[in-house]
Amino acid sequence: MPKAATRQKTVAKTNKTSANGNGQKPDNLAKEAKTSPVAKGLDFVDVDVAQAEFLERRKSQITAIKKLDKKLLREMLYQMVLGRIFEEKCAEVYRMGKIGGFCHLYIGQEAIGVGTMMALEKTDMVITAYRDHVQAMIKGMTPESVMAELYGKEGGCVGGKGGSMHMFSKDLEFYGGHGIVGGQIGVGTGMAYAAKYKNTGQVTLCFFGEAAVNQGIFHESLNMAQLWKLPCIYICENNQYGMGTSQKRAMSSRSIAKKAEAFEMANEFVDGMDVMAVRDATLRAIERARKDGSPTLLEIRAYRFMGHSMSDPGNYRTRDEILKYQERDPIVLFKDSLKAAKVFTDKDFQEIEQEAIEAVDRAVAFADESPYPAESELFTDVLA
Amino acid sequence: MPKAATRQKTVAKTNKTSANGNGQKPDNLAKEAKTSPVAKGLDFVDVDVAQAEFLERRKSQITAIKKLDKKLLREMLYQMVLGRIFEEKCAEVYRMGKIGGFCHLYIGQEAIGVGTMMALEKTDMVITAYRDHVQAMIKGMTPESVMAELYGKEGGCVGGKGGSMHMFSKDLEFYGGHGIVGGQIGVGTGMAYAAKYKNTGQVTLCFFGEAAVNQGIFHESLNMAQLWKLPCIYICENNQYGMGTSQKRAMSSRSIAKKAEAFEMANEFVDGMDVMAVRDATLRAIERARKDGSPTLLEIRAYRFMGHSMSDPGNYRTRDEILKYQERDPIVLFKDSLKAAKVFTDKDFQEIEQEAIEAVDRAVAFADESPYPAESELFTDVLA
Amino acid sequence: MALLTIRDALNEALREEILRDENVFVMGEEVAEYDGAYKVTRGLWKEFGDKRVVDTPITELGFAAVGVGAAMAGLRPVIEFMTWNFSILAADQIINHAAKMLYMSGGQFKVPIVFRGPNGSAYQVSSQHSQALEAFYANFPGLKVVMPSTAADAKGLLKSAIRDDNPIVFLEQERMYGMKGEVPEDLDFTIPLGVADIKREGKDCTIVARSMTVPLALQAAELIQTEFDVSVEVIDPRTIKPLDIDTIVNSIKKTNRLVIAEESHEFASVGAEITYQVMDHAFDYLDAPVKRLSCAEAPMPYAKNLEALALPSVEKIVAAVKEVCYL
Amino acid sequence: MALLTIRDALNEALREEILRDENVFVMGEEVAEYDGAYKVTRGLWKEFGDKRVVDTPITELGFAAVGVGAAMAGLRPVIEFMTWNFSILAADQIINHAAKMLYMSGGQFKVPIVFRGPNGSAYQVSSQHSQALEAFYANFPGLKVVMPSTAADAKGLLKSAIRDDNPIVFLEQERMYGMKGEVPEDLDFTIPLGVADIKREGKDCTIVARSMTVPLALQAAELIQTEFDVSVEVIDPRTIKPLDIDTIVNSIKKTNRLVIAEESHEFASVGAEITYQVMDHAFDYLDAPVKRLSCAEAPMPYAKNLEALALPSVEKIVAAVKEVCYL
Ligand SMILES: Cc1ncc(C[n+]2csc(CCOP(=O)(O)OP(=O)(O)O)c2C)c(N)n1
Ligand SMILES: Cc1ncc(C[n+]2csc(CCOP(=O)(O)OP(=O)(O)O)c2C)c(N)n1
Ligand SMILES: [Mg+2]
Ligand SMILES: [Mg+2]
Repeated sequence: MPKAATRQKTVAKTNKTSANGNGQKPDNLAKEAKTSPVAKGLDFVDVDVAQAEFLERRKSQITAIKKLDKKLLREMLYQMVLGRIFEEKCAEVYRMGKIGGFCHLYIGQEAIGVGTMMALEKTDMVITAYRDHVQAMIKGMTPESVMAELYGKEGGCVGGKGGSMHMFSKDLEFYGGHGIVGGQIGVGTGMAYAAKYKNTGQVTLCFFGEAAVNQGIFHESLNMAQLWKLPCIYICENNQYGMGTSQKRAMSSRSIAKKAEAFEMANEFVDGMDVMAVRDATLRAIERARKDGSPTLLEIRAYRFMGHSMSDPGNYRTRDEILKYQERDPIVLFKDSLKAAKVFTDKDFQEIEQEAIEAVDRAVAFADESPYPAESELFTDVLA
Repeated sequence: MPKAATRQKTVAKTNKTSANGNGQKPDNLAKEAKTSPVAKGLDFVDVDVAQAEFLERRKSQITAIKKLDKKLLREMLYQMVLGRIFEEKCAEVYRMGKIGGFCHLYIGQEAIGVGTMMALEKTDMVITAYRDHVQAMIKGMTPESVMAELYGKEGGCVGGKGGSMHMFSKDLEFYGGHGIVGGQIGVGTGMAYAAKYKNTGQVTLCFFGEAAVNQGIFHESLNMAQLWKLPCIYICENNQYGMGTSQKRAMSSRSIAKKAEAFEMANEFVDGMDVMAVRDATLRAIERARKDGSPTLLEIRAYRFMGHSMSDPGNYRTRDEILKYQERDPIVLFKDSLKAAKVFTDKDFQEIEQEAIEAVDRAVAFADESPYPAESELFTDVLA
Repeated sequence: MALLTIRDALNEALREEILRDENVFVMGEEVAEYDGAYKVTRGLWKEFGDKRVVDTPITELGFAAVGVGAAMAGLRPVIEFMTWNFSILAADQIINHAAKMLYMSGGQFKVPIVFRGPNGSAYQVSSQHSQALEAFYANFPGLKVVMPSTAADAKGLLKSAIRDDNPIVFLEQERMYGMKGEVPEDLDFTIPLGVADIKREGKDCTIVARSMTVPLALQAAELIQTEFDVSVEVIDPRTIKPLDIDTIVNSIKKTNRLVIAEESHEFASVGAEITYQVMDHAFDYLDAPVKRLSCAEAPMPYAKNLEALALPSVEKIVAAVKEVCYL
Repeated sequence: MALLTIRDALNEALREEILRDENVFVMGEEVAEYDGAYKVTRGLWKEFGDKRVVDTPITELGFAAVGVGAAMAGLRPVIEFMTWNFSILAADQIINHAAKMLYMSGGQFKVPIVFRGPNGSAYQVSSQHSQALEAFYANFPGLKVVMPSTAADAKGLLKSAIRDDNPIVFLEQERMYGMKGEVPEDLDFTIPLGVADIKREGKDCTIVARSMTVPLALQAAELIQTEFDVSVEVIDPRTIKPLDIDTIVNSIKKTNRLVIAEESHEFASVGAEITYQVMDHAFDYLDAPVKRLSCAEAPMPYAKNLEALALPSVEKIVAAVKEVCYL
């Protein structure tokens, strides 16, 4: 269906929303729709539209960036760069056989984790799926504890019991790392239920992929969240593929944000390559959640630059498609804006990158040295 | 949300649809919305609106009735009356201990079963939930085989193995009678899948209650049906309660028809007390299904005149509410129209009623005389 | 002591634990305004209101997940399944989430949650509504499985379950809700999980029964005593997992004979597990093969006569005891 | 005879049955364009196209239900679960619908459907991806449960399963997909369901193994033969339900000793069931208690060393045989 329609509806529903995370008037949305490949009935490759919209809002965004705390901006960029380098290292050591099992990398989606989680208070809760290494670090876990977990070592965040898919930290309100597609959507809803019950003011961020949206638990959870007004922000990381299956081959409709309307839930569609747009949309959702505890569904569209997991041959998409999306690398886009805003220079960027490289090297060294869990650990934590 | 909004959207989506199953212009819908209790933010009691809309279309409907085959009209009324009398008898003999287990009656919803199923070809398939006695008969099963099943006797349609919730007839394409709320929505989708696969031209009617809509399988099924273009007509019998829970207490949104839009599926909202409106909407859905195999979601709103099952005290709703809905008894409304159309007289009605009474008496006599299943039956039909 | 039905004993347990701990709440279909489909939660919503007693949509997987997440975040949910048959829709949350969370999180996230409701057959409710699921859940590490058979056990075990820090599968029986028994009135009366109860002392033969088969076994024991002067010991494990095998083994060392009566289907049943563990611990004490009595190997039929035939009965238990005693 | 991996043997079975019967189709996540997550369906979509090989959304309950409905309406679906762990989300359709449909409909509606995919552990895929679910499904009447351990069995049993008119739970093992074996090339080569296979003849001790534990048991048998000159018979039931207990009992009447090796968790496992049935049929022939070896009573850990410790192994099987042989 034409993108414009979706958007107008979205705008209509939640006053201050739009297709890309900052207020736009329906009229120019309609205009864009004409340029949208979707409207032209082409495949779901709307990277050009996204880029056009990004350029449109770039000016106002740069002004906004200038007003933001420089420490925060640096930390945002650092976390994106750290995430990228950490995952590249994972790929490297996985091939060396240091990591076993499944290993799902976050490369290409860094703006989503950073844009959303860095808008939270420390006490807010997060739950996600198996693509969790970088999100765990953004929530505050050390690269050491994550890498050691990937190595299945005692020093890992869960002592080697979980591995790549199951990072947890109670102290940091990071509720894991889950392997059953969609399962965490319901669990996250329950976390928000507890926050409301105990009136803690905590918001829950619940991450899942676009393919998880087809699971029944998505439908069951959003109904309860809206019915009971739970402070839960559902974040659909639409990287456009579930393993080898494009959204188009698995979902009868294009707009995921719009699915919230079946529950009369607030929703936004967001450009997941633009970390500032992600942050803005998240801040609006957090406000809704804190004010009257009402939930929001955010569809944040990005792209998975690597395979689904380390064992994915990835024959289901063309090199060209990947390159097309890589032109909108979220780290590059953010750096450009930061430079244009005169907040950072190339020298700063090199510094940041260097820091990240060293942090990852320390993590690998730590993981290498950390011992395997004691055999007695097999039978601990089975029952409390 | 204001009802008008829902409707305009519905109209927008599927050209020839409306809130009550025959084309109306958005403008007068908007007008009505003002009179709608829902718009006024009252409870979901919109029986007045439904009646107003019914009267508006009554004239054109009477003209339509005049053009219809009298034999068909008589059969439609007969099945509604038979269903009513059959269920009243069930209540009576249940209290005498002749029927065991659960027993869910259809009283008040007769227009849905008759309006939908009598628009089908004999070869079309039907699947439903546990409120299945009357639907089984409309599809062609004899009152004898249904009543004997209720008695748990050898002469029952499944030899006494299923009981009230599990009526089946392969010859009549009646796929049961199911007890897990929502389960049959997925199974019905598979029946439609087979029809498409074998290119039989069959349409599948899949019935479920409004409370079943909250089950994840509703969401999963509609996505597949639209994605794969399956000739399935999803019929939500919205009798406004799931056991003791009103739709409002279980569902965050009012319009169920509108939920189809999350899947870009055609949908209509229909007045379930008006058998002709139900028939019209079903015919439109059947056309969509046969033409290009595309599915439809029909929300047909009625009201359950009796308790959820024979063991339901029913303290969750007021006498007044029930009486208010009983003023729109689907059998009474249909008789009025038939009389106004000069198709039948009171004498015809008495005749029809007499026939039905005798049919039910024969069914009871048959069930009484039918023997209990042989003990060896316990172990038959476990495996094919 | 008060004479209570199992229904009211469960109700009291819920009420007392809600009063005792502000983090305890009851959630499920029709548990609040309707007073519970089988009235186990009668009056609780009127007394405690929407926060502590919560009606849900019909969405078993979803509200089970809400319970799991709420428990991880510090609450103590009691999730009612209208019947356990419907829990199969929620099994992924019970088995893949609740049961594994503590382990996957390296001991960080406890899931103190009780899933409860009627298990097994009722009265002619047919194939999809009559299943006993204890074996289905007991296979998975990380869960405790409880099956009370008396009012006192029901109350004491449910209170312990709610206070326990693990996910618990608490299996009741609709046919038993109306059965009466003496229940201690002490607010802190609890029964520890994992401890079997000898419901009847005996020396010639042991019957291990649970839930619905306990009263049947006791009747059978009386009949056998009078008819054959054989003294039967009836043991109710009460907690299926962890299983108190010692009490069972000690009994067999005395009686040298074992009959297991269960309402569930037989293949890979809890009865099979008890047989294995008994053989493992008391092989040399068995004078006869263990005899197991389960539900018929068929889905539950509706017809009254077939349903009766499918279920364990006093007669069948008597026959089994005679068989192992070579009478 | 052709030397095939289990993966290719399964692939051939699917291909031949798709060619043989126009109503057979394969449906599941990534089975078509991706050639299957574990490549069991490799090449089928390219050869047969969208109608016969169908990719689904991630919606296990939904596509299992589509399979059930399609089977009722005359098709013969083969539904792949990417792994059986995910089937728990679909258990309601398998247990409450597929397994009971024939019975509930008084014999009118057959459900000829095969649910298949890898069961049990893989390589360090952790708690939520490593479960063996044979006991979980075998408890319910109305289902057949199949677990091949060789390429020939895999092909012959899958072909029989697809031709069978009942709902079938067909459990493969990812670790075994690459194992090679001789497979008859005859297009009508099938292996009847419900017939055990003696994988190794022996006279002193019987090992009943299935799926992944069969090759381990065979290695253990060789070791024991050479080290202790004890001759071990290895029986693979191949079909868990219906279980060919006669072949097992006959073996025990000869060896008088039984070890059961299984990858599943132990409580109420298939091993427990075999123990019960063996005691029921051959109590007087057992010279030692049956010894069962199962997965550790814990969710599966990720760490390589802990995972190895949790699973059955040749060493553990050798030790078990020594125990029952009092060596
Ligand atoms: C219930 C379930 N079904 C299938 C799988 C196998 N699986 C793991 S990830 C995945 C794709 C999920 O795609 P999406 O939700 O879009 O998340 P992404 O991987 O793109 O981040 C599948 C099919 C699973 N883990 N759980
Ligand atoms: C999965 C499942 N959960 C709960 C039940 C118990 N139950 C039977 S009918 C019913 C209410 C269903 O209401 P609705 O879908 O509106 O259908 P209606 O009874 O109104 O026709 C409930 C909760 C069930 N049978 N199956
Ligand atoms: Mg994705
Ligand atoms: Mg209803």
